[in-house]
Amino acid sequence: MNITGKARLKSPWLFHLNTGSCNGCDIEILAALTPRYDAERFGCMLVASIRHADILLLTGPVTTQMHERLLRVYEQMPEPKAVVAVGSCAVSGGVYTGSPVVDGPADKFMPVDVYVAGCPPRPEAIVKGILEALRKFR
Amino acid sequence: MDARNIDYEYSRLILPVGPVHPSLKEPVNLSVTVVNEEIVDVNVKLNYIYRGIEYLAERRNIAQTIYLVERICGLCSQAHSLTFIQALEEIANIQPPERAEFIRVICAELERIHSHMLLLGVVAYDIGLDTLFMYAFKSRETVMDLLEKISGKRVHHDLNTIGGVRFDIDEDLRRLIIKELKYVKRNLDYISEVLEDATVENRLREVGVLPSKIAEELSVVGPTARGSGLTKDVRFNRSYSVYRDYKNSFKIVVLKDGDCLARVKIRVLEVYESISLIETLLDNMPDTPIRIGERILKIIKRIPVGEAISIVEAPRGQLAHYVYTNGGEGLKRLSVRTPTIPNITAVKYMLMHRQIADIPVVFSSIDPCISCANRVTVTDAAKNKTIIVNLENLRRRM
Amino acid sequence: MITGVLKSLFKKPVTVKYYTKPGVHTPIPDRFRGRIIYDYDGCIGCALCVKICPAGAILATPERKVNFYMDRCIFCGECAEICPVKVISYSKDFEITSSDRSQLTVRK
Amino acid sequence: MVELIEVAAILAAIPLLILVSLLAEGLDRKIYARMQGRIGPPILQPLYDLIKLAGKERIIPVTAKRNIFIIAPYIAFLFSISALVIPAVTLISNLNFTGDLILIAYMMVTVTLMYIIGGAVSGNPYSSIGMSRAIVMMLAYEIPLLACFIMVAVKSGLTLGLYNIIMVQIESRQPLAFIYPSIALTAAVFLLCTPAAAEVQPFDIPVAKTEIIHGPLTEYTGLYLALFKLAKSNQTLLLNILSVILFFYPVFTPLNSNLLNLIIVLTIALIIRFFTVTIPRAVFARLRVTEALKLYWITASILILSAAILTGLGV
Repeated sequence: MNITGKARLKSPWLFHLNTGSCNGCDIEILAALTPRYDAERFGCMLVASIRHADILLLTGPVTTQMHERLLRVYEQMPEPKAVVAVGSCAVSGGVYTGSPVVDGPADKFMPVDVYVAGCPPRPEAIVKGILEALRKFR
Repeated sequence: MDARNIDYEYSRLILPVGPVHPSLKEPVNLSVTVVNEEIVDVNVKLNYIYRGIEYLAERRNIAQTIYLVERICGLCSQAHSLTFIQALEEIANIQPPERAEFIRVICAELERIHSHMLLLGVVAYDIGLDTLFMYAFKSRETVMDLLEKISGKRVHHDLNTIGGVRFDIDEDLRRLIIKELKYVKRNLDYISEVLEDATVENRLREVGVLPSKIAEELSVVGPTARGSGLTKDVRFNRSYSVYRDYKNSFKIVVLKDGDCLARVKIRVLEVYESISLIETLLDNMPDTPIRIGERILKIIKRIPVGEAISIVEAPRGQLAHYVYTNGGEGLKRLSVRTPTIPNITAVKYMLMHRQIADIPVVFSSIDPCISCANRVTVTDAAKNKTIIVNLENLRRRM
Repeated sequence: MITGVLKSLFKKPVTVKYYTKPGVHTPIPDRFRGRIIYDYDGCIGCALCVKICPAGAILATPERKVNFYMDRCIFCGECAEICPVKVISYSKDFEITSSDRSQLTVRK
Repeated sequence: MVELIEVAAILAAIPLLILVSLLAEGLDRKIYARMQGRIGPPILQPLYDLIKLAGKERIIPVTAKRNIFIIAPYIAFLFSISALVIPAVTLISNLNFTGDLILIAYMMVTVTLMYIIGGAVSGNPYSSIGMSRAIVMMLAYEIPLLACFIMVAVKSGLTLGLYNIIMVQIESRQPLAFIYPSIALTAAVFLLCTPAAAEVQPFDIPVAKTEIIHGPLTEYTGLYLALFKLAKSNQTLLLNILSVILFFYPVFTPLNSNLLNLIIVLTIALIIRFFTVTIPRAVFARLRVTEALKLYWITASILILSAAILTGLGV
């Protein structure tokens, strides 16, 4: 493993995109950054611009409205990149499966690297998912 | 954010805030027209996360719909399921045991606390004071722990069921809640002290002023209305459940200023009220069973055709569910009116002639919950066409 | 504000050392609902859980047993409650993460 | 007359100084996290971020003016590191050339200018708002900052060399800020300008995360972003070192071209950084751009004017 690879494992910058989630997972992602769980121990940082991100945290079952926007955000992300689907609706559609306005789950039309199940997952599980996604960068 | 549509003439810039924007946790589009950092026009566009929950509810059985309705919103999940269950119980003429009602309301109040704490954190984050955001979340975790201990889940509690609740608050838990709420109160004292800081006040005072006359015209609800001097609280005006008997254990907090600081302070004061209400309720819990002994699949079979409207004070304001059962385990119609819909109309008024710097904080101060609000779009799947229901139609529909 | 900030500078951080210290995490309450534990042999195949599952996460198999798709599960706990022979229970395993969705299914 | 040893010192100093400025930033983030009651990132975190960013894909948006978009971060980085090398080498090897203070001021302005230009050409509405805010902020704090340099130069016998300013302090056996009340006022203005130049709260107006995403840097990716970030952290360290050299030079240290000197100055610079960068970042909410402008133009100019009047009176 070269130096760049090692550094990548130590500084995952996150970008969070809500594609129709109920807010639960979004709040748990925020909670994962706060003192109790402190994801910044692993170098995680919630960045504001997708151009700076390494990992896309995806919540929600991807509604028709957000479908195209999700793909656009994904394309704007610089390589190497990883996608973590947080919560049952992002992973598989969850309770919203069967709705005519839901296009998801996301892995139908874009690569998803790690699935974190739970409705919503505990912040610790989200941290675990992020660290698991880092394996892709090795 | 299509690059071709953006007007590059500097003096008049149309700034697309959202649907993907760091200060918004949920997709919503505010099309803000800016002239030299001053806002001259705002257009709010919703429906990015319209998921068709009402459509799904009409195609599932009631036992499944209880959990679907809870997932309308992750922050008012208890309020949503409480509203829905109350409507169903009215139709089926089921009286839940008294202890169940106590537990429901205690959880609803705990949820109000954590939702208000979240707002404090988000407003602090929007004005660039990350430390306060961290402190607010630190004390919020205590409340989340309590809810997890009661129901097993942090966000969606899956607590309510027709004819009672699924989890009991036993003696140990009761003592723990009282102890932990004291800790929350101490942290809250500190947070309200910080709100008096000069730089914090500077960003909040006189920002996004909503005079009570305009507030009444726009029919805003919840803390937004109470921040503008309107005495609007469903718990008081149209009491339900145990609030009927414990009206005097809490009071409505009303502030006159109508600015962001008032709206934020309302939240802090309401948390104190909620804590004292929870303590009273915990002391007076009756010793009855927590649910009627019938299985849920049997109960839903005997729910007759009927309709009911149930209104509850969610953390963000008045939340109403209209439920129309079809007599065969399912629903013919579910309609949800959430507090964010009237409140979001006030945003345009509040933002006019302010600076760009005020957009996030004004928008956060009404505590928007877009995942709730997106039930205004009705999609007719069979004909594949979308109608956006305006407020007037929505009132008629309710 | 400044006194509070300086005070917490010298206090012990409240962070729970999850992952950096193996086995450490915030306490999990008794009612927590994690990955489902399914007693395959005890199942009588009544499919009540399939009927009640709000998310459609439980599907019946040709052998008159069921599969639990944890990737769709919303952890409401109704299936464990309704099961007449109590073969479904919830573990305290909350780290339900995988890079392969099929790993998230509970079969036997 | 630059000797061989000085060239060697300069070359050795560059990677070392980059490391130091990153470490200072890491320390800042760690303390900031501890103030919020959490553990925080490792101290080497900015270094990891930098290496990772350097290895990432570089995207140049179609709306951007390609050449300027690429050149701006390189120029910003080069100027920031050269500006940082001057005081460091002065401390190590008694480099003495007149006018280096002017050079430093010029380079610092150029770094900010590159930042603004980079935002202007990236073709993003948030970048252009960030750019206009950055211009306002530059007008706000650069003028008092330059006035501080002039005040120090006047008071230390009309010299514009760092070496001479150090010598004045050593000869009078007292830091400059303790000798003259006017310089003490100047020091206050200088310290007030530091958080604005470092772009931390309450003056992180050009990059305000929740308002305008990341200001001028919104479209920058990979190495370009890394260079801008490095330039910013170099500039912050430079301001901290300058505030030590100009106002609070540790007069008890011997000035005989050794590293000890630099280490002592760096330690004091880090302490100053704690008070001027870390604490404001933790306790203040972000100001609006007009308020920041008012603060600097009114408060800072009153202070600097009274300092000038005091100088005229000879105190």
